[in-house]
Amino acid sequence: MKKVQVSTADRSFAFELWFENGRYFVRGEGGEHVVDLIPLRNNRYSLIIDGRSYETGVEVASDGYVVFTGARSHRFIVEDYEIAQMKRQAGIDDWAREMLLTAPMPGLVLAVNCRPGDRVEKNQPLLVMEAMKMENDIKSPLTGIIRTVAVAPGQNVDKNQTLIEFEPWRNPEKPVPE
Amino acid sequence: MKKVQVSTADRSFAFELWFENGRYFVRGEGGEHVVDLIPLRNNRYSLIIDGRSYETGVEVASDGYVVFTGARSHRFIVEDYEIAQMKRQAGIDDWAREMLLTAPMPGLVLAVNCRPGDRVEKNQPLLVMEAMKMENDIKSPLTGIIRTVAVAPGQNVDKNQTLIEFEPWRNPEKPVPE
Amino acid sequence: MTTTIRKILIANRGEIAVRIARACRDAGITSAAVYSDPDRMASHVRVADEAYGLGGTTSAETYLRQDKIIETAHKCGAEAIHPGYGFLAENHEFAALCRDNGLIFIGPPPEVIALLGDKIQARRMAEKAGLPVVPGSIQNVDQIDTARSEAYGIGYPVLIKAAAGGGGKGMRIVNDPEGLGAALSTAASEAGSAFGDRRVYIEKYIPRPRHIEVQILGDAHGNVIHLGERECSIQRRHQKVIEESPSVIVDDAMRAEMGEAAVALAKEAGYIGAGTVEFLVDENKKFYFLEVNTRLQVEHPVTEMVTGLDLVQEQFRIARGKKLSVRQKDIDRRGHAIECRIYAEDASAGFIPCTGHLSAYQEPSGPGVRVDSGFLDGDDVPVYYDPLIAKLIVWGSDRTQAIQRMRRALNEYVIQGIETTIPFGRLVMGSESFQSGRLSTHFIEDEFSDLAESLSQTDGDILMAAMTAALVDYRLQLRLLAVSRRARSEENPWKISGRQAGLRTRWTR
Amino acid sequence: MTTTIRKILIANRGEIAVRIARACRDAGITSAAVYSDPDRMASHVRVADEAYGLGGTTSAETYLRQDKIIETAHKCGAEAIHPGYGFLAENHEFAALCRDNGLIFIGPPPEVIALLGDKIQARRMAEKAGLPVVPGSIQNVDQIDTARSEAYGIGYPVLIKAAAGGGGKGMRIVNDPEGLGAALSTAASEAGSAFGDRRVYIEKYIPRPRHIEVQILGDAHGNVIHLGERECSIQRRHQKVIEESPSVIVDDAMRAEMGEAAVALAKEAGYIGAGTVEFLVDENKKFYFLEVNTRLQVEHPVTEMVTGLDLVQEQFRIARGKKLSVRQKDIDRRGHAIECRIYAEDASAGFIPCTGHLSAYQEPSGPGVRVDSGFLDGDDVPVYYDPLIAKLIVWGSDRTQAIQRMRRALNEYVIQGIETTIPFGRLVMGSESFQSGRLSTHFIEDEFSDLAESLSQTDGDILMAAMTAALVDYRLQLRLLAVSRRARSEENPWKISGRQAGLRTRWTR
Repeated sequence: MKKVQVSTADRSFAFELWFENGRYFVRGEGGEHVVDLIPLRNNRYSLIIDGRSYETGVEVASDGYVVFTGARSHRFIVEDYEIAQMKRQAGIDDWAREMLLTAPMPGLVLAVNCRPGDRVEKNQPLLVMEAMKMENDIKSPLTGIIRTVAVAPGQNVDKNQTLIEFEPWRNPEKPVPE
Repeated sequence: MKKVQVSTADRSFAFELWFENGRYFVRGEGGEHVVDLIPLRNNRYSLIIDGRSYETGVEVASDGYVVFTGARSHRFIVEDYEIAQMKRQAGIDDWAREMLLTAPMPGLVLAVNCRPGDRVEKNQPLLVMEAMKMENDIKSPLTGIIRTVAVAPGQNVDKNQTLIEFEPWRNPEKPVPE
Repeated sequence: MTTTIRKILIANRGEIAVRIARACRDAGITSAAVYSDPDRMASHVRVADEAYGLGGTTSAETYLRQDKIIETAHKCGAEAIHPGYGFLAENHEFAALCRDNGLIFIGPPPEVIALLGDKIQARRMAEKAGLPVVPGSIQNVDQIDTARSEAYGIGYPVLIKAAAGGGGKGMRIVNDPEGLGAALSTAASEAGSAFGDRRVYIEKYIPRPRHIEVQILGDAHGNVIHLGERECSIQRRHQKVIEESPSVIVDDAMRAEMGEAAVALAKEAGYIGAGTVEFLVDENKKFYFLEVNTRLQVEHPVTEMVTGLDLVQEQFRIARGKKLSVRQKDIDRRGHAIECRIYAEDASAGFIPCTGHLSAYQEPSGPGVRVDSGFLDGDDVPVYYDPLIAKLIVWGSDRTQAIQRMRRALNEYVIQGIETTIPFGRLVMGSESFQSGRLSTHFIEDEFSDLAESLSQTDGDILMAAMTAALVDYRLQLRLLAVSRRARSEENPWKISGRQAGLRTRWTR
Repeated sequence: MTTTIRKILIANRGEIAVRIARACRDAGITSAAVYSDPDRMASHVRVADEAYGLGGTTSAETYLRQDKIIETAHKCGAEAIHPGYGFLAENHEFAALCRDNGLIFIGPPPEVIALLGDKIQARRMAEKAGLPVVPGSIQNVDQIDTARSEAYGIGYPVLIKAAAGGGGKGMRIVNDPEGLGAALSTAASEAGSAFGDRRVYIEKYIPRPRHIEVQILGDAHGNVIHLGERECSIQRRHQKVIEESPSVIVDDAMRAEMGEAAVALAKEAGYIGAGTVEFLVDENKKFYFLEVNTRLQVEHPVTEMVTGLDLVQEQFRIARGKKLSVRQKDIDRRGHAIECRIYAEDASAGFIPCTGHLSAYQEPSGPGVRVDSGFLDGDDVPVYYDPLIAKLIVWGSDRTQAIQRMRRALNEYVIQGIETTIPFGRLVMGSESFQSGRLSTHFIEDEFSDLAESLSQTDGDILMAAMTAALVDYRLQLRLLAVSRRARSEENPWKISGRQAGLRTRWTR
């Protein structure tokens, strides 16, 4: 039996897991589930959860897991529950530390529409990049405050290059301070 | 530059190969060819041979290569040409040594229709096996003489288990002795 | 009075289970798969909404276990069971068991299955409905005297067939009176051991028949329609391997005639569900009733491609007690469809089954191409069940375009790791006899006296394959060389390779 | 007088190059692909019979290089060039260059491309052919006085459009006279920099139009037919993303009227080849000529699925100087087809392109499903070109069945490694507004005020995804534990894992 915390930037789930007679058991949101988990090719898994059949892709990233469901991809950090709680009490937040906006593709920065110290809303356009012969608005992934803008108009950037760093802030109960 | 001999049980090809400016060159039957060879996923390769585009699968077996073209699979031994010639002069024949008939699938041997010493024709039915709910005639892969029959009716066999060994014999110029 | 079906248990595996799960999804019905232990990773388990293990390995332990299947249906709350084809599809006891357990069996009523599943009874009913039948007895002829007088009346050559038969078992061709006695007793004994039923009967032997069948649909309101024919003459081991619709020899008049005959029989039998009336057609285009398959056929997609109807969805409608979605006059046939069954079989070795691992698998697509598959990249083809990997179906505006598209699709289809019937399909599509439509159930023997030889002749690419092996080996050597140079090793990689070659062990065919 | 074409050079890449190579194969014509350096492993190179590198990376260095393409065609002995769509497809200079070099350009004559490519000239010709056009000027209105009087005559709101326009560039909505001057100069300057042509004109602005287009075919013998309409209202960035045929608002009378209008224009222009006449349709079902696309459209498969015709093969016929294979009265439309374009774009981030590696890729299949794809499992989606991965096209006997099958196919489609428009397609197919056919070119903004939010709402499976991450992590831990036990290591794998978590670096969105 092991208890873990699985978290995205704005949600977290706690699960208790154990393995018995070739089946996994999970207790968490939505009750207790019996899971038959079988690895397939290309990091894909077949899961039968209480008789329902699912197929997902799970890629291990350096910093967690990327889960591809049919609909979307989700990035998760999986931690030992106790450690996660200790971290929380100590004010350490992996997600807050990691609040970066990175380039989704290589391209040319055409315009930067924000400055350090700006308070920005989720989905607010922060930069304009040209890539694949189109101009693309790069939007804020969160509501927060900009700490640094790492690029300037006219600059070529690589995929995953940091564009913007946000001030560490995360507390689902409290809004971002005005 | 390297010269190799590529052989199946009943044919062999000689090729000279070299690599220059990112392209492979092959000289052999049908003249000289320029080849662009690119590995894909799952042991597949994209080849552009003198402008013609091919795709094949090439799996490395313990004892050679299995090439999957669109139409068929072929098993080859690839050897240094000089070594192959020396072997030939010394009377060593990898193919002849390896003349086995193995079970194409797990199943039950229903009948054996040949005995050691029999001279058999290619495609002559040698055994009957039951597998996948069908009776299957297992035919001789070559014209030759049977050395041993390794199974008996009623016996369960695994996939690739040896069923029959043939007398070593291989000389394309001469028929099997009567 | 119609019923709602919210969940269907699919009592099958492989491509047909996937096909039914897709139809469920299209109809907004939840699908529940069942699976044996070796099938845990199979496609039908992954594509269905729900999946329940039956525990066990062989068909007898799993897909044929009526008790386990009924129990699973109850457990998961399914209102209906779709049996697919094979396994329990034509088992009237199972159909009755479903009914007794309050479950809808998606197929005809048990009595109809029982009636039409008996070849002698079916033949009697066909005669009653006015269908032409192959001249012969419709009675059990296990007495040699009866048989002799029957055969004399029919005229030699005659065919002895098992009443409960199928797949060529219990079947014997008899050319003259001398051979009759021996043939009769071996056929009866073969029928006895294969079907637990020794009854046999005698028919006129038709030398080079075509196998042409008519798809029918009947609802619970007494409506029966036909959807035209499929020609399924290309067979190996008395089992179909390539099918098409329309048949090159069937014109509108003949289609109407055969269709009406099929409908008449279905009405006589009180048929409800999707079914197929099979005919033999002789060289003068005269057709004779052969048998009725009281289920969905493997080759149903060719009819779907030509008519635009979804036969599995029609089965759902019928099972719900609704009327058919179309009337006979609405049937609008368009173009030409061909199906090649892709079996894990080596055609060059007498269509021997080949199991193994699909180390690469890539389906064709594009205009006019449909693949009904039971496997995915990286799957294993298990030894325990039918070796059908997939069905490749193409549609073209005419037969020529359909053949061209089939050739293209067979060419694009990548199955690496095991032998399949793809090269056989290519050979047939490329043959003048197929292209000109000269077909009979003896097509394979007649056209390819040495099939292995014919297959290897089409195989002009052995030189290219050899060259590829040489190149891949050379590339490996160059890479080893580069690595060893980087490692500043003293060892010469050519030598390493030579040594590896020396360690070569056994070569399996 | 007809020509034989033995080999066609395909001057394109991606799904359309694959589509054309498949048509070549169906027609018994050798296909020759061309490729840029990053495309060496691309699907179109692998599926074509021949392939020739153009050397270079960007479109400008490769697929737009007229000289290299002509040279390659000569070198490989192709008699014809198929330009696909995009790149050189509507470049009249390239069409002329082909002709001058003795090569057949598979498309209309250069003069027709040039004429219809100019929006002002095309509009004039449409008026001449009696087509309804959006009220407005057909002249260049770069003078503010002319513009003012034009706009006054039309009535506000008006739309300023670039004569050489496309993709929304050089386009401005003007609601009142005050805004006209500024809009005029920015539109002209945008048009100048985008197309090298500052000419703009003014039209009545139609608030919530549908985009409905008519497929036409014309041969060199003066025959012109139409194949009915496609509705392409669902657009992002003024570019189509979901298309269907028929349109829910087009009945037989309207289809005939629009079709005849399209044919009249094509005849007026001396059109030869496959083409599309685009219309805007207002809320009263009144249609207005928009423009002509002198090439195969991305969305041509929906017409193929409904009519059974192969448009690329018709192009081949036309290019050979043959008559069309069908007459207007032969066109037999059946059922309903829908296409979802699968782009490497993140719809929840404003349809931003996402390049990367397809770590798993599995296309749907089964009844009614066609995939025209330019990618295979393990491919990379390069940054240099259009982010279209594939087109998923379904057919159903009616619109409801087509929608159900599209939902099923989108559900089966596995693309792992990058974001795609699959979730967007699901959202649209599941929406009441799409299902009831309430469409306009403003569909996305109107229906999904916060698209990211709508997408995440459909995403009820985050709990399941989180559970999967927990399970996969737990499974990994158990395996590490088993390994460490086997190795009799003193180290506790939970600790190892904890340390790994501590080493976590940056998290990218």
